Amino acid sequence: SGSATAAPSGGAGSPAASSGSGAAPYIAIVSKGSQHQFWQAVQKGATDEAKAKGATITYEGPASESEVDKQLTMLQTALDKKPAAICFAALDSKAAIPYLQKAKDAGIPVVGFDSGVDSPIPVTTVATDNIAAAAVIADKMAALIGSSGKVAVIVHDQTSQTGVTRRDGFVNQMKAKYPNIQIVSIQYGAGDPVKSADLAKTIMTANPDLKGFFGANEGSIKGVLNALKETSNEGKIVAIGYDSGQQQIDAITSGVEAGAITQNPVGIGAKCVDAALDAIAGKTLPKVIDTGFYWYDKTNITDPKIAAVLYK
Amino acid sequence: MAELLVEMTGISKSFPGVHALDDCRFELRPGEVHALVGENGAGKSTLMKVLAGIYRRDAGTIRFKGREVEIASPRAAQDLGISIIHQELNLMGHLTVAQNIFIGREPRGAAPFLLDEKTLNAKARELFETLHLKLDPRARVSSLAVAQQQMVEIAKALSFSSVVLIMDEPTAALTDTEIDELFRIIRQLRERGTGIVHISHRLQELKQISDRVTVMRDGGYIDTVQTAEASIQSIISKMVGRTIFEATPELPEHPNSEVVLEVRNLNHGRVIRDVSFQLHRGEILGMSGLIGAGRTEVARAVFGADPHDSGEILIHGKPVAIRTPANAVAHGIGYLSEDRRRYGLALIMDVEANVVLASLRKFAGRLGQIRFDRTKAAAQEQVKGLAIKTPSLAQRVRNLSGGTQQKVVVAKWLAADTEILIFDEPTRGIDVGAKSEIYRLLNDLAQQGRSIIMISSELPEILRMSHRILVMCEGRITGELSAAEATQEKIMTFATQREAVVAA
Amino acid sequence: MQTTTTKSQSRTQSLVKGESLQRFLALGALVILLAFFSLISAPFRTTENFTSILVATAVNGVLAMGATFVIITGGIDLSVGTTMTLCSVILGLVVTNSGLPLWLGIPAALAGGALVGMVNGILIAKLKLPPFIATLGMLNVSRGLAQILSDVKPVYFEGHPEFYDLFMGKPILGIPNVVFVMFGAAILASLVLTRTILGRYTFALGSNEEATRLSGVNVDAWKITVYSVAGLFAGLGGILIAARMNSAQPSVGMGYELDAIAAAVIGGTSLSGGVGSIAGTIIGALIISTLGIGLSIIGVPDQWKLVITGLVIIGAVWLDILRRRGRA
Amino acid sequence: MQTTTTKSQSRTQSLVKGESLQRFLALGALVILLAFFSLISAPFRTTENFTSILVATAVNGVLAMGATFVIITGGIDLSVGTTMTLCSVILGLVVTNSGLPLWLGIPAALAGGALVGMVNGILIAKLKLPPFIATLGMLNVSRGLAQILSDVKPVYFEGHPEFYDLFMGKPILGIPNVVFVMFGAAILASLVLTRTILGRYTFALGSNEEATRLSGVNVDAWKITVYSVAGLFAGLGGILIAARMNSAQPSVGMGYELDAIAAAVIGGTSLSGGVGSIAGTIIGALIISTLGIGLSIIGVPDQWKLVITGLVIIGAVWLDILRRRGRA
Ligand SMILES: Nc1ncnc2c1ncn2[C@@H]1O[C@H](COP(=O)(O)OP(=O)(O)OP(=O)(O)O)[C@@H](O)[C@H]1O
Ligand SMILES: Nc1ncnc2c1ncn2[C@@H]1O[C@H](COP(=O)(O)OP(=O)(O)OP(=O)(O)O)[C@@H](O)[C@H]1O
Ligand SMILES: [Mg+2]
Ligand SMILES: [Mg+2]
Repeated sequence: SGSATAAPSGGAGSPAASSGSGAAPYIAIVSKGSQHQFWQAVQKGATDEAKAKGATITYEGPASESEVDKQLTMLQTALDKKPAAICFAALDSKAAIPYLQKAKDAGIPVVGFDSGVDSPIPVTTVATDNIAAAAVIADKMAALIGSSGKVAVIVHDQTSQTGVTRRDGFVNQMKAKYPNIQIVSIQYGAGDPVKSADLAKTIMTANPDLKGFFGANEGSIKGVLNALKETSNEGKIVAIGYDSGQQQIDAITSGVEAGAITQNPVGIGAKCVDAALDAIAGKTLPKVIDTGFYWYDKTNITDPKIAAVLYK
Repeated sequence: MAELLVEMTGISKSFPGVHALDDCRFELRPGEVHALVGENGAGKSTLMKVLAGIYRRDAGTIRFKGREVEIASPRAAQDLGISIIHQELNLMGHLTVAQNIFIGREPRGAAPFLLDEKTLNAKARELFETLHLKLDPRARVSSLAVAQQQMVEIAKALSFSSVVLIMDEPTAALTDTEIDELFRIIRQLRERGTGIVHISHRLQELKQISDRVTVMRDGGYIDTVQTAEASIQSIISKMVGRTIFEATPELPEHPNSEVVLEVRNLNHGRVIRDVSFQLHRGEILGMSGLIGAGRTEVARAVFGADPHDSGEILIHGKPVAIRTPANAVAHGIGYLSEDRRRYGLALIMDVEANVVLASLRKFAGRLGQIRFDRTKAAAQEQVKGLAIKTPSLAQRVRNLSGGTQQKVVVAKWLAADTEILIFDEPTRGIDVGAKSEIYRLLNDLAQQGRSIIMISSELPEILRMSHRILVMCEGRITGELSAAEATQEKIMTFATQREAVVAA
Repeated sequence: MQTTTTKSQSRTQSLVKGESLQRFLALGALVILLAFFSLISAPFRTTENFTSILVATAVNGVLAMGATFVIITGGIDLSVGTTMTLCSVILGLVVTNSGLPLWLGIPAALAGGALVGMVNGILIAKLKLPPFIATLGMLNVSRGLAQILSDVKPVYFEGHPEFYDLFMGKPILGIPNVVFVMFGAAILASLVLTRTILGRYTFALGSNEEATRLSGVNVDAWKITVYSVAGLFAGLGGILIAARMNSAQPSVGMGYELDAIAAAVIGGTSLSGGVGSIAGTIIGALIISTLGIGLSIIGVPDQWKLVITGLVIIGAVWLDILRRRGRA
Repeated sequence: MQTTTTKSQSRTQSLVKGESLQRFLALGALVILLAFFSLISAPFRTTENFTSILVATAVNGVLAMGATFVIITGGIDLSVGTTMTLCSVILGLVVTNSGLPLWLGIPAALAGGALVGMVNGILIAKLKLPPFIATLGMLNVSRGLAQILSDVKPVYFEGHPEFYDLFMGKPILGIPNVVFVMFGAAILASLVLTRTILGRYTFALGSNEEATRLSGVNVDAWKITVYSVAGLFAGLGGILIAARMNSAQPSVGMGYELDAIAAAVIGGTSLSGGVGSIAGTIIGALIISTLGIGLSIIGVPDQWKLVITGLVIIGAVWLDILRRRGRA
């Protein structure tokens, strides 16, 4: 039923295209979260794109990235609304398989985003390769500390997929390529900048010769930055982060933070909507739409291409 | 002589810091009513709780029907055939009467874990019939008046058809008619050979019902005597270890004619109906009536503790709005509740804090800081003035005896300079010694010009203490008697003047 | 005595009336919510959506039944959410790792829940810990154990499609079995609460624990039983949530305890003990999930959902209190 | 009567002893923890680390003081965590958006906290909601409001370095000001609790609310005041956490309420009301942060930290209960 809705003919920037059915196609977006800026930026990208293309969307996500069950309820609710397409960033893709099957049975195309969905059902996945991104961070870290010494990781969550892939991508790359770098501690701070700061301080206390920190999401790197500031270690320990946000941007600009990986959240949102509209129109899509990730540091932070993908 | 049912010897029991029992002795024969008396805190309840398996004794032996026994739990006592009615009501308010009576012994249904409510209610009804009680087995206990709840407790204890029945002040909340009914049941049980322990502060009762009396004092055993051979006066002197002169206290001859408090046409639902009265300066106004007549309700309404539907309250002739106790206190009214532990005291706080609780603002500086020198002085003054037996102002009120606790409540209102005091059952559960002190206190207060309303269910007390007596029945004031004309008979006539009777 | 008896009789009657009114009120709030959302949203008033609401109620409903028992005794159980998680992990490990058959995983999960509940009960009854603290401690312990046992990885029921099918697949009349499990458990729980000794002592404990003890009832043992029952329901919750996610997720479960308590209290169970019913609790749980799904369907932003949920919790319980006060 | 007096005198003495013993015990547990971690970890026993422990205690310590007031009245406040967040957002908005000076942001945050607390108090005192439910509702409302006001974005104190400097920068003897603020607040709170009418009524409410009411005390007003005080402390917590993060983060704060309650109870405040002290609470908060930092320094995995934390909460309160039982 959903896919029967007439679709915009795909011409970019032609909102009038939906005139075929008289109603704007409705796309339900279920994300991994709603209370972090990253997800807010994805929402903004999706909303703007939908407006431009004449689609209507809803966007929601659970309060934390461990609420797999709540996300499935949201997915079911989205299905019940019989949308023309669903965009879904799975907290646990295997857990979602039965729901994706329902979508397929109902003829609702599913677009995966942010991370891969372990299933043939999604027509495409708009995602960043988190493992590769974290490996880049490991490379940068190694270069900055001279390929030997102690480093530590602050992760937001021990169970969520973003936490696990970023941690493992970093750890595995270090193990594979930099035998002289020792990862002395991995701590989990729930993305809370204060709890993460307290943890980072304990790591520095236990390892006075620590050379580098990797903060695996915005809250975690903020914690690292706060800890460096509180212990007057700014500039003495290499800090590398993930995502963006005002504090990181300032820290990178001032040189306190060596750099960070950013995805393109606004772009992810926009591409999701585009892919969903294409799917509604019956177009064939590539299996993966890579939204890419970018290393940014003091040298390129003002580059318009980078500035465009950062959120404050 | 019949074999002894119970023989307790050398019983000792300590609580941290207190020797509640020291080498105590007690015996009970089949078919006797054995009264246990002593001042507050003498250890009566503790001794009986040891027998009922609630406390473990520290030393001593208990023989039951000649055999030495170990009573480790309430259940073990029940199994031996020992049941107890506690001094405090111990009921589950959310459950029905029948459910309360058979708690722990519910009739089982098809499977051993299933309840059989029908049989339960039928058994309760049967029990009430044999006891001539008018109780609905399915009524919720919280909806019953205190006296009815006490009857439920009594019925529950009797339902065990025990060989030993311990009653810890069962009559404290009952009226004379209800007490007569209870005594009838006791005599019936005695004939069946049940041994009954009866604890009471109403010493006149002992003559009516008991065969022997055991006296305790300060956790120790004093003496056991045949009731018929002992005078009440001699029992009292054994209890207190000194002689008490129970001369009628002198009332001020004529209370001032100045009206301090006037209540006009007070109404609240069905419990207060068109109540009007006046209270004079220096007067003790007695309020009598059967339990449930509505006296407490009137007091609470005047004090602002409960709302009222209509009516006027005037103080010194001026109408005042009393909607909360705070209003009442501001107008110089104090209320001493019938249940001091629940409504009168912050038990885990100390004597000083309780004494100044109603007047704390007087002792506070501009920043709200308490001037401890002044609160201490004020509390000390009351402790001295009322002879409150406390080792220090820092003693927690929980650790004081019942009579002393009552004095702390009085002290609270005196410290607040209260002009009008409403005493609701001021001597309930208080021993003779403390009682006469409370009486003297009431007189002193009246003589100082304070006005007192005294609610009491004990007719001798009302007759002895009041200048004037109001009698209530079913929420109405049915009569007013002066001290001179009042007799027990006249009061009872008014107290039973039901509406139907009036109409006829 | 005549008059008094009549008085208390009429009071008893009004109590009984009050009790049916209570259900009626909570039910009324639910009906109003359903009517409101149905009116303003076409997708809400579809059979599929009503089914979704029922499915979304199942886990919380089951946890809330356990909470109801505990709250009626005057206690509280903060550990039900993470115990649920622990049980789903136990289930997952038994089913997938040990090669044991599925039907053994289910009793293992239930037993695990009952065991945690029993520990709660022992801490409370024997060690005399306040229920809030004992179960707060166990909240952390269960959560840690769930992560330790699962090695902080989800456990998937790969090669065991029968598990998902049993609870979520193969719906009868379009309604997945989790819903029937919830209602079945509710009927059982309601029978236990109203018709067995356990139920009687649950109310007695909450009404007056000391009096119950003095009546010769072994209150410690029954308290331990009640907390074990709550653990058992957490175990059932673990099975249902594992079925819904077709996996055991070691980190879900935080915050579920508050939803369960809220459901029970909205449904008329009193936090001061002695009062409560399973029917009310189910209605309370339905109110919570209807509100969540309704707000989500009409597209209310997350932050406003929080505010509205807070206000509805306050409002629903306030209504219940108004009713009781009006009656008293 | 001589004997009775002596008897009860000795009881008073043992009570007094008991009370100092209580502080001694909680302090003992803290000392044991500190000694244990110092013994097995060299980095733990550094001045910097002890400073870190103090800094990490500040926010929870301040929230726990508010919790102490509320718990002494026999209530509970689940909203302190998210109210803290709301207040930090208010502070952030006042300081950055309105162009108002910094010193205006601080009273605004405190006022916001007091206001939320007052709403809690009104819901509890006037509408007679159980504290658990009223504050659970307000937990959601505050959280939603924090996100709405901030538009779900952190508020940074750009161009206001003086704010960070005031609380975190410019340490005296190496100790940042947040620590002094916590201890200052503790002294003030302790004075209020032990030497003012408010404190006296706080204990009286928890000891016997009805008796307090019948003594002519306006218990509703005082209850509202106590919850407002808890809100005020949440406001102070909001200021401190904003200082630590040098920004206001609208989504932190969940779960902080449980830590605050745990700190108070570990420190000897009784959940059944009438008993508690600020000194105990501070010790309780120090125990929690020492344990967290100690376990993290010696590298205990997260999942085991949860288990150990749960056991320590249970053990600490159990010790306290053993002591009281021995005394009672
Ligand atoms: N559970 C307890 N813990 C500590 N002390 C107790 C306890 N129960 C009783 N006591 C103390 O033991 C002593 C004896 O108390 P008990 O209740 O037996 O007196 P009683 O003779 O029944 O007095 P009353 O006539 O007031 O009922 C008192 O000093 C009392 O304070
Ligand atoms: N909360 C209540 N709801 C309904 N009826 C009540 C309530 N409280 C008391 N009553 C009834 O009101 C009547 C008057 O009770 P009240 O306690 O005022 O009597 P009293 O004369 O003071 O007796 P007592 O000596 O027992 O205190 C009784 O029938 C009682 O059952
Ligand atoms: Mg006694
Ligand atoms: Mg009365």
